[in-house]
Parts: sequence; structure tokens; C-alpha cells
Amino acid sequence: MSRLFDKKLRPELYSDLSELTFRFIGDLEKCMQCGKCVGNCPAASVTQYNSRRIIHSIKLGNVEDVIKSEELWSCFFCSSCYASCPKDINFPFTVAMLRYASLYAGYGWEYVKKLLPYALDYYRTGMTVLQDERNPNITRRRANNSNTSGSMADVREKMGLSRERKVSDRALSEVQFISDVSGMTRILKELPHKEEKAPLTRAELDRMVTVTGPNGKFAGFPEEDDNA
Amino acid sequence: MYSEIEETAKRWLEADKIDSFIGYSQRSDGSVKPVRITDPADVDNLYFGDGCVHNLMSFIKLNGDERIGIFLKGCDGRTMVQLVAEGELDRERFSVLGIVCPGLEEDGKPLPKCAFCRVNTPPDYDELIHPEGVEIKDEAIEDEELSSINELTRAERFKFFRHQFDKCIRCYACRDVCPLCYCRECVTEKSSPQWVEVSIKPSSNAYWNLIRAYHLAGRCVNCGECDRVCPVGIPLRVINRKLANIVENYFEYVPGMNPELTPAMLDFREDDECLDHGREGS
Amino acid sequence: MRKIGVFVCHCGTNISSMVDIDRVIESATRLPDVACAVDYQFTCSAPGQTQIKDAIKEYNLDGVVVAACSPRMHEPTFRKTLRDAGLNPYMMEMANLREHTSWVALNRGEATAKAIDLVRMKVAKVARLRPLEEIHLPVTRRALVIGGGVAGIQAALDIADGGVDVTLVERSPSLGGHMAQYDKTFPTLDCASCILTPKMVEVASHPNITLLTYSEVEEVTGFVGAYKVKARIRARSVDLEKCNGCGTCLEVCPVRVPSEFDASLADRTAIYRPFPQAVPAAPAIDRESCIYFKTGKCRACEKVCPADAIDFEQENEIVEVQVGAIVVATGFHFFDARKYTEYGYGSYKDVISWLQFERLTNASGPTGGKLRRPSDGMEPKSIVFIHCVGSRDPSKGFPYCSRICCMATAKHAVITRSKIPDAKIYSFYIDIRAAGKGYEEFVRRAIEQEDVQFIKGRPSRIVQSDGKLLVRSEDAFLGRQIEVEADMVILTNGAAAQNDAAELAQMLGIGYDQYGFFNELHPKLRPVETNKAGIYLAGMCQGPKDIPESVAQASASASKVLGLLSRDQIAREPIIAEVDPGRCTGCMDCMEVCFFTAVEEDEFMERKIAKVLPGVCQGCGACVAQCSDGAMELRAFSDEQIHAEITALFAVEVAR
Amino acid sequence: MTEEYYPRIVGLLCNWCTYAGADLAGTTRIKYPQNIRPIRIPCSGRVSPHFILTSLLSGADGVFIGGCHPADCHYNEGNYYARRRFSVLKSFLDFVGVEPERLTLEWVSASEGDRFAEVVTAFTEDVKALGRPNPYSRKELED
Amino acid sequence: MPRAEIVKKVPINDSYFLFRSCVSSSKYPGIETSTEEVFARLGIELEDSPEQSCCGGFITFTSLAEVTASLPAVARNLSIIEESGKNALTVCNGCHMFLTEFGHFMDHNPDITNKVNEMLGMIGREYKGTSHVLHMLEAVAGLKNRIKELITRPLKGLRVATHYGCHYLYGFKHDAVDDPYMPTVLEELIEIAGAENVTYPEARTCCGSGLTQVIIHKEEMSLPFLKRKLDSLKKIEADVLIVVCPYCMTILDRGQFKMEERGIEEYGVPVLYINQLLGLAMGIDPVRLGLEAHITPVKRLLEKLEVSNA
Repeated sequence: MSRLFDKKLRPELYSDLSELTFRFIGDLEKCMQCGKCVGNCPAASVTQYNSRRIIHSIKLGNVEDVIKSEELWSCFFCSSCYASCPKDINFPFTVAMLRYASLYAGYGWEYVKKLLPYALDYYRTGMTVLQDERNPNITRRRANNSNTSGSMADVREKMGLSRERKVSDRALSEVQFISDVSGMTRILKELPHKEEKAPLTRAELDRMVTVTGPNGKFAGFPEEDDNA
Repeated sequence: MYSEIEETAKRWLEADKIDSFIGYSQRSDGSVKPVRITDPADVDNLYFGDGCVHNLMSFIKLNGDERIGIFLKGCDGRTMVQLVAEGELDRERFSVLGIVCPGLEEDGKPLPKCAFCRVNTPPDYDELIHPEGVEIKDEAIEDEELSSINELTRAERFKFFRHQFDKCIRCYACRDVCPLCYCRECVTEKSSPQWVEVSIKPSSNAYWNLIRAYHLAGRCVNCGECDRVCPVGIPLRVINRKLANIVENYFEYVPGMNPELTPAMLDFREDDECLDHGREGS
Repeated sequence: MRKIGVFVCHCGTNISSMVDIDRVIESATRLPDVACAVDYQFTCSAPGQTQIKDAIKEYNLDGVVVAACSPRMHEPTFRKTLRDAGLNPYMMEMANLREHTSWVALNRGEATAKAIDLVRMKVAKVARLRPLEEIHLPVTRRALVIGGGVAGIQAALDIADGGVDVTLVERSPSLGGHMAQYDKTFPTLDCASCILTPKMVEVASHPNITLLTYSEVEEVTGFVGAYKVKARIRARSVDLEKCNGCGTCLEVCPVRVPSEFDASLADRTAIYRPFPQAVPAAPAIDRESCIYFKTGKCRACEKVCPADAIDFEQENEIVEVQVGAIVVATGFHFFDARKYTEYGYGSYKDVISWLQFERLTNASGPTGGKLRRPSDGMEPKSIVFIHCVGSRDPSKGFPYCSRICCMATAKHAVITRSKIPDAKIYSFYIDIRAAGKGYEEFVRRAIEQEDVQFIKGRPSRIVQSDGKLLVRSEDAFLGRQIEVEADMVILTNGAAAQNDAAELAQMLGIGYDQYGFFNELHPKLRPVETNKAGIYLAGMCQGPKDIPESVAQASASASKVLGLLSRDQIAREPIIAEVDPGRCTGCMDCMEVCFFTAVEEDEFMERKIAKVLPGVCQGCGACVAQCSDGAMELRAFSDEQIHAEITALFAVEVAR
Repeated sequence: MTEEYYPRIVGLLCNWCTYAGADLAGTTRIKYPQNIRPIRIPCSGRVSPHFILTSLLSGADGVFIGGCHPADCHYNEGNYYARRRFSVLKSFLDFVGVEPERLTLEWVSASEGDRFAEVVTAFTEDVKALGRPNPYSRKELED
Repeated sequence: MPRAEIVKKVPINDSYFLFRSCVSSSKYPGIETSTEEVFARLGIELEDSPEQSCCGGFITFTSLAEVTASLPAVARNLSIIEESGKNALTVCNGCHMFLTEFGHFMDHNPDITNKVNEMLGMIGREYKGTSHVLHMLEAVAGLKNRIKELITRPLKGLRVATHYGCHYLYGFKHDAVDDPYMPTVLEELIEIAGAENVTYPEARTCCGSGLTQVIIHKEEMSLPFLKRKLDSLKKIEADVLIVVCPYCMTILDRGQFKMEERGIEEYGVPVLYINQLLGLAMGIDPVRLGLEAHITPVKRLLEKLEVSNA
């Protein structure tokens, strides 16, 4: 495990704060494999993601498998595993650190890529989520609900606010400065591009819901599972 | 000066709250001596000002039934608290008139012990005189005297202390004046085993000075009496302050501040970190 | 001038191969106090010992240095040799020429130099040794047992059967402890009451046992062989002599409060008997809930009592007993599962604790042994057990394993199967810990024959939905999240130390760990003794354990007590601290640092001094190092002796 | 003074842990430098400051104190007191000119024979490296 | 620490720094305006500053740059809060968690703080750790009695369900005001507003967003999850669902629309921020409360309350 977090192997990703990684990941040894983190995990209820198994793999030395896996990118970061952990392991942070490792190892860029628009927004405006809607149907629906054009600027104006919230120029230049000196800007520039997956079908959706949903049965051994 | 002293002593004596009152008085030549007053009529002898250097706690008997009124400066007040903490003194017997001590001077210069005074108000008193313009001190201050020695190399320090210890004539004035020295028989007088040789020579002098200082670790309240009485001018106050620093840094214990606390050397914490060799005890 | 004999052992070639024995002898001979210095192949052998005995007589020796192996090996051997030769056995020291010298030295020169130094140091020490006599302490032939659960009962009976008087103090109105609440015991499924209640009756009727129920130990002073105990008998408001246990009073009492014995699943009256088989059978009035004690009116019980046994005026009574030994068997209490809000205990009615389950399945319990869920009385068809509630959880509970819960859950599952044959039973565990005779087999039986689903995974959440409980967990074998629908959930809460355990430990002067469990003297070799001589441990108060272990420990304690009390006097090694009254200032720093409370205040020439209690002192010497006036000394390790050792080492110039 | 500097070290070893640990080093035949002269004491809590001062004054080049690991003291608390007393004295002796390398308090349990050899070797090396007698030895002070 | 003691520790001040949230400003401005309105009525001043930016925590969890980038970004916002000399209120669970956790982390790792401050020094700022960051709900919990007095239009008969959001419940293990599994503050407030609490089995389940999930995996993960939650909600026929986080609101509000759009299921449960609900109960103009920005229609709710949304 430690090799992957070796500063020497990836100097470009590290600045002086890099020991942080170890502080968050250092306590996995405490894990006693009770699985309490899994039962309330949103990701585990819809995918094969399993925090206990990830820790187990890491403890066995199979970090490579973990950082190669798609699973790693399933975590919701809801922190419920941290709340329930009897040994107070902050697993969400561990996942964040593992993701850095994964990216460094050349995996997972396709997931991160999808976040690029938000990150660019942050870099350009100092805010991660902006007013323009990516789904035009939303604007249309909003127009139906209010007697405005449905654009957020109009709604804000009607509420007596400025048409758009903007951070100050100073703030923006500071945000960009921090991004530049911490290496984030460079990552944003280098991020590769890939195709997006197609949206889910109704059938796919239903199957996933029934497998783990409250169907009155012992959900672990459903017949559907055999068919799958 | 400070008519409150006279008033209070008189009031206490007249109300039969105390059997005697211990304070300072001034001789006609201007020098100061400690006095013990039993008659309310004598209170106008009481005095406070420069020259009142003695620790009045050195002038009381630790046991007995006598009810004593006593006038205490900050350092003397800490002595009393430390004695109570060590279980040597029955606080009930004492009525304490404390003073926020303005610091004492000699030849126009502050006394060495006052220059590095940390607490100028008795931590525990029944009544308090607070002279106008005198601020209550309760924080450690930069100890230049000590840090100048700390900054020397170890070899220089050895040379310095070797010279200091060589001067010792083993008169034991430091011990006799110390209000916290209350052993019935001093270790230096023991013969089986004879830890400290009787003859005056560099090795036994060093031994005496080291063990005297260690015995006061976590106990010395920096009243400076030992230093004052030393006829050959060994800087005992610096040695004592060094040990106080060590104990405070390691165990966060400052003697003579809280009678409820167990003295540092009679106590421990399971997670004491003093053995961590990376951390200097100063 | 002492006459000391030095005996250097070759230990075959173990020592002589590395140490030049001749030089050691030669150097020893030149020491002022040495009367003779000789060597032998095996000094510990019979001829070797004879050599010492002969030399003692021949040279009229008054001290001996055996330069051989470690004193931890043969000190007792050579002490005995001295005694046999008529010399005080404590006039002997061993120089460790084997473990500390010949076996670890790199070369012969170094080993020999060290051997010479060690012998010289020991000679210097022996020259200052004093003869010591073993300490004899008188013994009171009576024992105290604190706690009337199964461990306390067993200990009391074993001691009493051994012919020693016992006083048993129990806090609640009846003997029995937690075991009386259980339905069956694992792995044999014996009925708990059937094996416990006869013993309870035996305690009450045993001629050697004085039973104090509804009582607590208030103060313990003294030391081994002579403890003084003050116990407070709480006012029961019922005369134990008059009451015949008919129970008429229980029927008329108008008060209803949750029953402790039934784990709040049922109510009891203010005048109550915890359970029908209680010993003594006489009830007690709980003054906090009794209407008469609150308002001054009622006295319904008094009116119906045929034996005129009700006594509202009764007062607490303090009794004093003197005992030679004490067995502490104060038991445990169950971890409070309300801390696990994710399981909803206390909020969801059908999430119950293990103890409540025991009462629900117990024939004497609130449902008469029918398994019904508390919310609506329905027979649960899907039942979930959750292990490790409060155990193995440093975040919410305790880091330790409570040891009994895995087996208890297996037992509960099997009982459930017998009561509801068509129920679905799930048991969520982290690891199954079934180390005990027949335990693993019992768990396998539950899994294989009784069709109990053991699922590896610690549930994360219980959600209530339409009168059902949804238990969300991982199934670690599938590696998947699962959800189980349950009618009833039983939390197997772990064992915790009694809330007031630390108080009792401080009163007794025994050690306890961070959880409040009492510490045994040595975890392997002295498992029932405490750091205080004459105080022994039995049962859960020392740490989680099952019934057989508690009983075994109780019997072990009893045998220790009987062994101790079989003598008129107790002999102790004389290596203890002692005070020089002339020198002692009375600062009592020694008392402050003594862990064993072996120092107390005394008076000498009208002043306060310290005094060491020879029965209590363990001889560690912490007080000696603390004593700045040099009034405290440790026998056989005195300042003078150690000073002599140190200075003797440097008494000769060595080449630098 | 052409001979090699051969320091002599006073070892104050608690009976229950370190002395037994040293015994174990012997039974398992682990070699270490023989500069140490062990003195058996019941507990590290028995170590009085006099032992250390007397050793130094008498000419010891180092003082090695061995006790049970924290929480393992046979007498429950002795090693905790020893730790406080030792640390204060050591810091103080450093102040007056004694090299801290000359004094050590180590926790060695009865099962740590190898560790005993290890710490004694390391300590002996440290003292040897100083290459001179301790400044407070009687000889040094009075020469 | 028992909850009562933690509640006591939450500082109740006369004025706070209002830490805005990108999601709120951009998608549901009513969250901020309703908070401003409610606090104005409580007589508590909220200071605004255009210097604040996105809290900065998102950088960590998007993995777009290391903690090395997000720590200074968070610390920059904290230093702006400190400049105001006030404690801050956040309206978003995410901002709250990042500002608090990273602040806590820096307070306990002075070496890291020094390095962060080195970087901040270059833009003329410094993190000192002098201000508390509170979730708006924590402050409101301490003001319950004062809110009671301000209720002018009790929401009689309104069936209200709640959703706290993971980072409010689970983000802080040792000093959260609410118990993560049995939270009560919202329920108490709803009761104060005169409405009726209704619970559903999945009430404490995640909304399915988890900051990035909805983006990384699109619907394939978050929609089935959300469906389970909304199905459970639908069964109890709540009039409104109350949240305390703009991001949860985005997911729950727009998620319903998405399901509808794809013909999967219709829900129609409007999602309101707690202050919007309190605002309605205090008689504040719904337009000012920004209800028009909501995608799942609030019309039926307002009709039931006999409030016009003109």
C-alpha cells in the first residue's frame, strides 16, 4: 500500500501537504471486518461496492486491485460508514485518497472527466454550481410553476435579488491563484475526454430496485440473483 | 506604610481570632526584622516595604495548636499553599493577610527574585491588601538569568557549576532557612549509608548541592531565601528555578498554587511523556 | 568484621568456560570480610551444598555469597542450605555469573572482570545484611463473600463446607444474581433455576453461613487475616424472623412499578419478592415506591399479614464482622443498548435486550414462557439476533469481547426454534467465539439442525416499517448488503462492570482496569488473587466469563481461602519496608506513593510518624525512594546495602 | 592512559521484568558488551536519586535503570514513579553538565531477552562514544 | 458527549456570518432568502460578503486535485469568516461538513496549518481558527422558543416528512448536535410550526446524490436508490418533504421530475427547506421564499395552506 503513496513516485501530484494522505489512510489496520459500514451504505445497496471488502483487500496487500476497480468510484461520500464504524475509521477520506492513487495509476479518469464542467465553472466563477440548466425541460417546468420565463435570473429578480450571484473579483483571483499553485489548474488542463454512457432503461432500473428493495424477503438470496 | 496591616492585626487579635500575628517591623537604623505580636497594642510596629525580604513562613512552627495570623507576600503565600498540599500544615490554624506584592528593591534595583517573580499575590488568603497601581501577576515571565545559562554549552555549564559548587562551605544556611526543609534529620547527616561525605571537597559539595536541589523539585516556590542567605553567593535561585521549569514542562505542575493538587513527585499519570528523549525538560 | 564465605560455581563448564574461576577466587580472598573462598563444579548439588554447610561450621561464617546462576533460579535452594546449617537464611546473596555473565560475554577477559566485580559487590552487600525473621500474622477463621450470584453462592458453600464460617453479603433482597433470571444454560440447555435454586436454599440453611441480603459492604479496613468489615443491612420493613413467605401481602399492594427481575417487561408491587423461588422468601418493601412511605397512608400489607411481620419502623442496621479473607463476587451488569440509536432499543418496542428475551422464554416470566413480542403480543415469525451490542466497539461500547454472547445467542436461537418451529431465525455475528467444552458443537447444532441462519455481518440499521423491523446489514459471505424483515429483534448486549465497581475496589484497595473489572494478581499464574493479600475474585466482576468458569473461579477462591485460613498464623517473606521512628518526620509521602495502602499514620513520642503494616506491604520500595529523611528502609534492599554495592564496584581502580 | 576507555555502567534492574529479561538474554545466549554491572532491586520504583548520584560520583560512566513496561509493574505503579523521578533528575543533571547519554531508563519485560541485549548494547555504545569519564566522578572533580 | 451538552455548547449570537452555497444561490435562492427572512424576524443579523466562494470541499471529493488544493480553498473561506469576527451559519450540509471538518483538522495539526498559511500568506490571508461554523439548523435548535412566538399562521393539518441529509447526520461523529440515527430537531420545529410529523421507513436514507454520484455514474446508481426512497415517501402521502441541504433538495426535487419525465413514476411531493416552511408559518410572502424556483410544483401545497403564490 505504501508504495502507491510514495512521494517519490508521483512528485508532480504532491506538494508539501502530502502527508495528509497518510493521516487519513493510516488507521485501516484497526478494521475488524464486522461489516457494519456496509449495511447502511447507499452505494452497496445498488452496486457491488463493499467498503469492508475494500479494506480487506488493502490489508491483504491488493491495493492494485482496489484502485483498478470500478467499485472505487461508486462511493456516495455520505459518511454513514464513518458514523457507524465501531473503530472510528474515516472511510470516506480513505476513499478520496484511494481515488487519488487510482488516478495516479492511470485509472478512473473517465469518471473524473465528468466532473470537469463543474470544476471549470469553479475555476471561472468561484462557484461550482451555476444557474444555467443543462436540461432544458427543467427551465420549461419552472416556467410553468411560476409566471416568469423560467430562467433562474428572472426568478431571482422577482424575489428581489440580483439576477446572478457573483463572487468578487478579488475572490475569483484568489481562487484561481490557489488552484494554480496547488496543481489543480494543470490537472484541469490535462484531463482526457471520453464518451458518456447511455442512460438506464426501465428494465435495468427495475431489476436493480427489486434486488435490494424491501420485498419482504431475505434479500440476500433472491431468485433474481440466480438469473442475473 | 499600609495601615491595613496594623488594622487587620489589631482586629484579629482583639477578636481573639488568633493568638499571635507575624509580620515585619523596621528597626531604627532602617533595617527590617520579622516580629511576632501578641498584644494588640504593639501593632503600630508593623511595617511593609523594601527590606521585607524574609519568608515569614520560615518563622512558624508546623505543628502545635497556636492560631497564627500571618502577613504573606506572593512567594510566601505559595510556601503556605505548598505546605498545605504536602499535608504539613493545618490551614485552619492560620489567618492570612495577603498582599499584592509590588516587588522589593535593594539599592534602587529590584531583588533578583522579584525580577523573575511569577506570582505576586498569595494564592490563598483570608484578607488581601491590594496597593493602588500594583498589578496582579500570574504568568511565567521570561527568565533571562536562567536562559543565559541554558544557552551555554554543556561543558561550559559544567565548568560554571563546578566552580559554584567548589565555593560551597557547607554551612547549610540554605537548608536551615528554607521553609520547605522540614526533615527531622537531613540526608547529609546520615551515616548509614553516608551518601554525602562530611568533609568539604568538590565531590561532596557537588553531591550536597545536587541532592538539595532535587529534593526541592516540584516543591520550591522561589521565595529566594536560600539564595539570600548563601554566604558564598551560589546562584541557588537559578538552580531551583531550573528544576521548577523541568517539573512544569513535564507534568504541568506549579507548586504552591493549589492546595488540592497532589505534588508532582508524589503523583504520576499513566501517559506521562517525560521519558521522550526528544523533549528537553527546560 | 563479618566472616563471609564465597562459593564460586563452575556450573559444569557453563561458567568456567568463560570465567577464570581461579582469578575470581583469588580476588575474593583478598577482600577484607571474606573468610574463605572456594569453588565447586556444581554448587547447587548435594555435595556442593554440603561444602557450604561445612564451611559455615568450619569458618564460623555469618554470611554467604554464592557466585553461580541467577538468584531467580536458586535463591530458595541456598536459603534452605543456610537454614539447614543453622544460619539465618537471609544472610545470603547470589552473584549472577551465569545468565548475566558467562552466557552473554563476548570474551573471557571481560567475563572474568565482570565476575570479579559482581562478587566484590555482593560481598559488600552481605557484609551489611541483617538476619530476618519471617513475619507471622494471626488469622481470623471467618470469610466474607461479597455478592450472592452463582459465583458468590459457590464460593460461600465451598468455604462453609470446609468448616469455616462465612458471611455472605448480597445487595438485592434475594440470592440468585443474573443466573436466576435466565431460562436455560448453554450448551446443555439445563434449566437455570433447577440447578441454582437448590444451592440458594443450601446457603440459607447452611450452619456455617450467615446470610445478609438487602445489604451492602460499607467499609473494609485491616489486612490479610484480620479484615474488619462494616456492612449495612438496609431496612427491609419485613421481619425476617416472623415472615413465613406466604405472599398474601403481595396480592394487596396497590403499587405497580417495572420489575427489575423481569427486565421491565412486567410490573411488580412495592412490597415485593423478586421471584417466587427467592431466598429468603420474605419480601422487602421498596420504600421509594411504597405509598405509605410517600404519603403516610395505606399499610394494606400490614393489615393482611398473618404473621405480623411487616415493620414500617425498621431502620438500617450496621453490623461489623472480622474476617480473615474476602471473596469478591459482585458480578456485572448488561451494557445499556440505548446507546445504539441505530438499533432503536428503547424506541422500537420489539427491539429487546438479551435479558428481556430470557424473561420472555422463562416459564416464570411475564408470558409464562410463551414467546410473544412486546408491542402487540403476536407470536414472532421472523426473529433476528444481533451479536456484539456494546462489545468489540470502542466507539460506542467497549473494545473487549464479552465472551458469553455468541453462546447465549446460539442458545436463544435453539430455544426459539423449540417454541416456534416454523420461525425464521437469523443471527448476525462478526465472528463466532465458541471456545468451551461442547460449545462449538452447540453452535453447529443451531446452524445445521435447528436451521438458524447465521449471517456474518454486523447490522448497521434497523428501520421500522408497517409493524415490521427491517434489519440492514452486510452478508459478508455474499459481500452484499441485505435487508431482513423481522417481527422481533434481540440485541445481545455485552457485559459491563458494575457501575460502582471502582468504588468497591478503592474501598478494598484492589486494582481494577479501565472498564471497572477487578484485576487478578497475575493473569496466568494467580488468576483469583488480587494485589491485596487475602482478597480473592470470583465470577464476572473480574471480567466476562460464563457460568462454568465463574463457578470454577469461585471454587478456586474458596480453596485459596481455606488454604489461608487453615493455619493459625500466616507466614510472609520478611522483605518489607520498615520505619525508623526516630528519623521519621511524619510527612506521609510514603503513604501517598504506596499502592497497597500498607502505610498508616502512627504516633511516636507524641508526634506523627508513618507505620508499615507488615501484613500488607509487598516490599516494592517505592516509599523508600520517596523518603527524603531516610527514615524508611526496605529490608534486604536497604539504602545502606545498595550504597555498599555501588561503592564496592568502584572501590578498585581499573585500567581505563 | 593509553588503554582503551572501558566504561563501567551501573545497572539497576527490577527483579520482575528487567532482571528476568537479562536472565532470559543469558539462557538464550545473546551476547552483549559486559560493561554493565547489574544490581538487583525489587522495582524500578525503588531507585532513589541517591543511587544515581552515588554511582556518578563514585565513577560510573553510565547508569542503566530497567523496569517493567508501563501498566505492567509487578507492584502496579512503581515504574510510573520511577519515570517521574528519573526524568527530572536526568534533565537536571544535563543542566549541570552531565551528558544525557550517560543515563537511561528502559522498559524491558521478562520476555524480552533480546531487547535487553539490544538496549544494553546501544547504551554501552553511546557511553563509549562519549570517550571520557563522567564529569562528576570524584576523580574528575578532585584531580 | 450527551446531546444536551452539545446543544449547550452551540453559541447563540446576535449576528452571524451567512455562508452562502453555490447550489442554493444558483438553483434554489429561496433557501438563502428564507433563512435571511427568518433570522431577521428573530432579530439576528446575518452578514454577507462577496469574498466568499464555493466552500472548496468539493475539490477533495471530485478527486480533481488533492487535499493540497482543497485545504487552502477551505481555509480561505474560513479566514474570510474570521475577518468578520463572527461565527458563521451555513445553509448547506456539504459546506458545513467541509468547513467544520477541515477547520477541525487544521486546528489539530498545526504543522499543516502552517503550510496552508504559507500559501494563504501569498494572497494576504491567514487561518487562525477563531470562528465556529454552525449549520443553520444547529442555531435554530437553540432558538426554538423564540421561533414559537413568531408563528402567526400555524400549518394545521399539514403532513410533513423530513430528510436530514447524510452530511448533517453522519459527517461529525463526535460533536453532532443530533443523534445520527434518531435526529429530532426538524421534528420539533415542524411541531412548533403547527404541522403534523409523518415518518417513512427510508426517512434517514441518503438522497442518492452523495455529492458526485449523480454525475459520475449518472442515473444507473442514483435513480434506483432515489426511487426506493421516493416510493417509501409516496406511501405515507405527505404534503411536503423538508430538507436542510440545497443539494439534497436538488436531488429530491429534480429527481421526482426526472422519474416523471421518463415515465417511471409520478410523486408530486414538493420539497421545501425548513426555513421556507417556517417562513410560511410566519406569514412571509411565498415569492420572497423563492418557491417559484422549485421544479416539483408547490401549488397544491400552497392551496392547502390557502396562500397565494402571486
